Amino acid sequence: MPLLQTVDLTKSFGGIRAVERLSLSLGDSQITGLIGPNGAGKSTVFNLITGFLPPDAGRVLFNSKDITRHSPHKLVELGLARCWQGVRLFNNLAAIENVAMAVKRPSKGGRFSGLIIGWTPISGFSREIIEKARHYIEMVGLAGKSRDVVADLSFAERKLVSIAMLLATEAKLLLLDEPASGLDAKSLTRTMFPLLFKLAEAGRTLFLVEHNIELVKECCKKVFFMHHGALLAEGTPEEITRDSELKQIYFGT
Amino acid sequence: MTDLVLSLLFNGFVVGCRYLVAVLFFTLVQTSIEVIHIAYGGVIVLAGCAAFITIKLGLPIWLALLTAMLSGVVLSTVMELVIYRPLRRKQASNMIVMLVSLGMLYIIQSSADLILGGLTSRLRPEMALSFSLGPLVITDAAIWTMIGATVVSISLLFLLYGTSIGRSLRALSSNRQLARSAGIDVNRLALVVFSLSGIGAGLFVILEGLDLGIRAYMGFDIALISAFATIIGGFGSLSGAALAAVLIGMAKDTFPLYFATVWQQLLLYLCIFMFMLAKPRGFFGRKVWKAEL
Amino acid sequence: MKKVQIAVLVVLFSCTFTVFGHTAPATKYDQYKIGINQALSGPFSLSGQAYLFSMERAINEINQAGGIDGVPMKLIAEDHKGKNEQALSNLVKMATIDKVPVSIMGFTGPMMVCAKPAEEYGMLLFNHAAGMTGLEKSIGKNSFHIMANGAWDLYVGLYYAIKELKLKRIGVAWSNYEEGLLSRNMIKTIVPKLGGSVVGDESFPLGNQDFSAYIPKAKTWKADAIYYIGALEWIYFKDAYDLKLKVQQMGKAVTMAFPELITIYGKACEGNLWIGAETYGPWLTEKGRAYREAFKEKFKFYPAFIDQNLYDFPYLMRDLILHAKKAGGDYYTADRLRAALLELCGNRDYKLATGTSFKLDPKTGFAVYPFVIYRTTYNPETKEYYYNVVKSYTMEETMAIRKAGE
Amino acid sequence: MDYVFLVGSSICIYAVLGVCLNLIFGYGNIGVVCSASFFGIGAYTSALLTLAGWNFFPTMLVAIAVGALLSMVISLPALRVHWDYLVIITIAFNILMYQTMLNLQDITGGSFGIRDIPPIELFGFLFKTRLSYFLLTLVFAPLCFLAVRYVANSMYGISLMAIGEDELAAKSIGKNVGLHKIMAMAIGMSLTAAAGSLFSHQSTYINCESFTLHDTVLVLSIMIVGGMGNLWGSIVGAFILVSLPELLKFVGMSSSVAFRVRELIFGLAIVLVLMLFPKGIMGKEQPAEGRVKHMLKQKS
Repeated sequence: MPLLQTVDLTKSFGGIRAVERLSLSLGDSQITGLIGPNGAGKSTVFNLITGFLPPDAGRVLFNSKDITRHSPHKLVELGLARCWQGVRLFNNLAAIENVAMAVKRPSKGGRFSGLIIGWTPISGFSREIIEKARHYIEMVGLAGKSRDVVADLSFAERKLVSIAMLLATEAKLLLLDEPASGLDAKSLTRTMFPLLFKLAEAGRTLFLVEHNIELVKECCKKVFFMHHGALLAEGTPEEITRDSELKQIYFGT
Repeated sequence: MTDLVLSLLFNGFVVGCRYLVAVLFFTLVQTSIEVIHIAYGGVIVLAGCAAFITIKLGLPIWLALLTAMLSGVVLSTVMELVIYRPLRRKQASNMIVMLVSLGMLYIIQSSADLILGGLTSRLRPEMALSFSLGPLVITDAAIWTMIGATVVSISLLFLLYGTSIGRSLRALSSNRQLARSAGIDVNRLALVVFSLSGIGAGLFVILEGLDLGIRAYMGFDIALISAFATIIGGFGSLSGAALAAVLIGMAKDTFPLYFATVWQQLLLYLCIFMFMLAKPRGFFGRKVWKAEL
Repeated sequence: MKKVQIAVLVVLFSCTFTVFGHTAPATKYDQYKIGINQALSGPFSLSGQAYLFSMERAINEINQAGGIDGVPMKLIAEDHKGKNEQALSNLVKMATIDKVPVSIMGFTGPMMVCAKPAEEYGMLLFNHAAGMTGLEKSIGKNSFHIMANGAWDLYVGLYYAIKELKLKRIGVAWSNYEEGLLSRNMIKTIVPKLGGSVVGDESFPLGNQDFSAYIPKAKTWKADAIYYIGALEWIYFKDAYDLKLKVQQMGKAVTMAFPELITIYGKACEGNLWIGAETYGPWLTEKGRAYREAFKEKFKFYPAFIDQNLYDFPYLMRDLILHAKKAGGDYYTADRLRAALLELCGNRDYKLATGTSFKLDPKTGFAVYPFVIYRTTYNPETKEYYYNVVKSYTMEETMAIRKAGE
Repeated sequence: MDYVFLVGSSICIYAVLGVCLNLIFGYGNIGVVCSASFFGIGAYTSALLTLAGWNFFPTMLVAIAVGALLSMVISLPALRVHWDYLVIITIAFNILMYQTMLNLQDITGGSFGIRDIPPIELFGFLFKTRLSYFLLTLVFAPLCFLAVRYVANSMYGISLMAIGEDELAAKSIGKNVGLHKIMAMAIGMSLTAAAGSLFSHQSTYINCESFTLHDTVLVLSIMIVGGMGNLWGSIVGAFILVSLPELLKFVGMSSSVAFRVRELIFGLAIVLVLMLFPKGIMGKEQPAEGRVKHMLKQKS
């Protein structure tokens, strides 16, 4: 049974239908891709799923639990986290602090617990939080940089930090918005691919919007193809890339 | 009763028109240069001083208007060159810019206090001409105010939609990055906008001076009203701001219909506050989040 | 950077505290310091420069005449912009650093803030603004009121309007600050006693010049007379004229002077009544006339009552000092000066330098002046407007009128 | 010396206001600009209760509670709009509160205010003299500062800073933005009200003229001149902006122009400081360094 499922998801800005009755379902612990030409509404789908935009119609199911119109922080608690296309970090904090910020804290005592627990340590993060953060930083291979202020890091490193933050939320399902964009081929093959595989093995489910066909071919087991807000096709990367008309739509040739 | 309603509405409308003159230029600066130009009140006050001195020298009112406009233009451009442009270059936050602007307002007001003293100075040696029209009593100041408001609105419309400057201004206010990359020179435009606002200040202060008189500390109030009108109209919408200005003026004068005038100010600001709560984007404002997603 | 900041901080602290800590050496009367603690600038100052001019002129005159037995007078001027905190800090500065035993000040709020501390610091306060209406009982034993109290204006004015002019329906236009509020309440109590009725009262914020909402409403009152309380009378009368509010207007004579304004607004307030202490009329003395002309020279208009008070004040102080000195000892202190004041002016006429005479009510610490009612009148020969004294009451009559009101 | 004590006590009080605003605006980047209203509410509450015969601590607690409650009203728009809208909205609120204080004459005495407020009495000791009052504020201010600093450095505080920096990012890693903002305002504004309840005893009299928009602007300038997001900065700012006008009283000038010139200098000072240090005198705190050192300690 699927981990994430959207039923007739619909959203329009003004007159434009950004997403049109979109229904898709994600299997557990695998890497799934969402591709399509620019303006197909991929990012909007992410925003709808993660509760940053309210859908006009349709439902979103997570673990067959209706999470439509849940607020983002609730979704993260449930185990569904996303990162942004243009990386969003807290620029005047150190890398490890950024990660520590995201580390999931034991949520006993209901919704205020986050705050109440927040009071205890005088100076920022408690030891175990730091330990966890360090673990995730090492996981994405930034152990050396952990103490630098992220404003000084390179774009690729910032991207890795943002992914480390995503991991730190301990969410089951991670939505990555263009993880490959802005990375050169070397850092792509050397860091990103293995990282994604490692995550999949670790039992995380990845759902990524991606333009980089290489990455999609390499990593994704299943691919959804969107066009004009509607789902055109789904299948293995091979099937999708073989289909000539989709190619035409995608590359506009 | 109807007489009371009519005359209150009319007086309110005139007050609104007077606000409109100042508000339009304030909003123009706000939308195009993205400066919350609190010091605009100061520009108005200084223009007032210029007009006051001209009248004191026994010169006619139209000359006073010219000197007021001129001084307004000079002060605004100087302010842009000395204060705002360096801050833009340093990429100071809006908050800093706003506070610097406020400091400028204080400086100008206290120096104007040296010229005007605590007294309220009128800009004409004789009384207003007023005639009755049914229940209404219409003064020449009121007529001038309405004419001024119309002229300002029309000429701004022409400027925005009829000229190349206007086109680039609109481009700037709709999307800065794009406009910049399209090679629009913000500094040049800023100069234009600020000098325009100076002219506006001159006109406003003459209208105010004809009707009520000029005092050194009126700058803060009008800056405040302008800021509110800008919000209520919705950031980046001139027509909205104009509408808001007139509405504020009329609302201010319609409350006394049902309440004692003690409550006038309270009710006015209660309404403004409530409106902002209910409709933070104002009449014709853009969405905030959409830009960020 | 941090170091620099800390350094800046330290320097600031040290210099401030050296400045603050340094107090004037407590010299024994090589000069008599008197203070003024008023709104000398800022939105509430009607004309701070005029205040200072009047006071400095008087002090210079005294000093040129050889001071007080050879000891010169010195003015310590501080500006509270109508703000209570400023007034308080000014008072404390005067008392502790400048060691000034006596100060003149204005505004009800600041006066209320300073009354009690003044007693702590042994400082004598004189209020010269028009306010404190109906507050006789409430200010401390060191606070006096050398200016005709606002309350008396109301008693006399209303008496004249209702009893003599038979104007029964009284409306009130009051500016929403201390004095306006208190006066409004007083009028509401006085008018019925005199057999009139308050047909309406509307207010506007202090400093507000826009009467466009008020005037149409006032028209609906059908009042015989409207009593205006607050600053900016001129704007008010102009608006009333422009918007054709035709009714007997009455106002306090406090800021009546300004002939410049009367040339502009005279038409607007032709026939208006001004109620004030009998002060602006006679200008009996040589000094008074000289001051008045010098004032006109500088400010283009004649001194108002508030200015004139400040001119009179140093002379009053001189007399008090001389009187206190007779008994010898440490005489330049609040207590001795208060005693002298009560002996000189308490219940007996005292002639101010400008020629007006008043007497002090020892119980309340408020001055009592004979009252006069002026009417703005047009003079066809000289083609100008002037204040025509239509009625003047002697001090006894004023007292009697007040009794009738209470 | 009483003069120094008086100035000192108002420096302390304004430092508290600045620090509170700094938590809300400097850290949380919530453009709430109505300190004076909450200051005034605290003052009026405790003045009225003191006249009704209450002791100091209960009155202050009530003042704090009222402040916290009213901050909810502000948090309504604060959760919805961007900070620069919020600045204007809260300015409107500020004038609204001033007008309320001015016109609810039965409660606040209107423009005439409240008289004969007795001095603070604690454990039988009357804080009557300037010195004792100054010492009281000198105890009160550091307590507030420590409280706010504790909050700012706690996990919660860092999350707040993160929210202030990038709301969307904070949301996407599961921060409950609304709750954090409400908390920030509740804490800041209730402390502001507490400061107000202390202020109401400074002299025996208060009226609404002490709680105008201009006082809010003073607090705002204190925060910005000192440096947004830097609590120490607010103290420096308070020291400069409160003591500068007092210092200028000692600058001898021909007195008829002196006062306007002083105000002019005050304006100039603000402008110059901000032109020279666009981030405020103390600049923005770099939270990374201190805490990362702390982490190193943990490693070893």
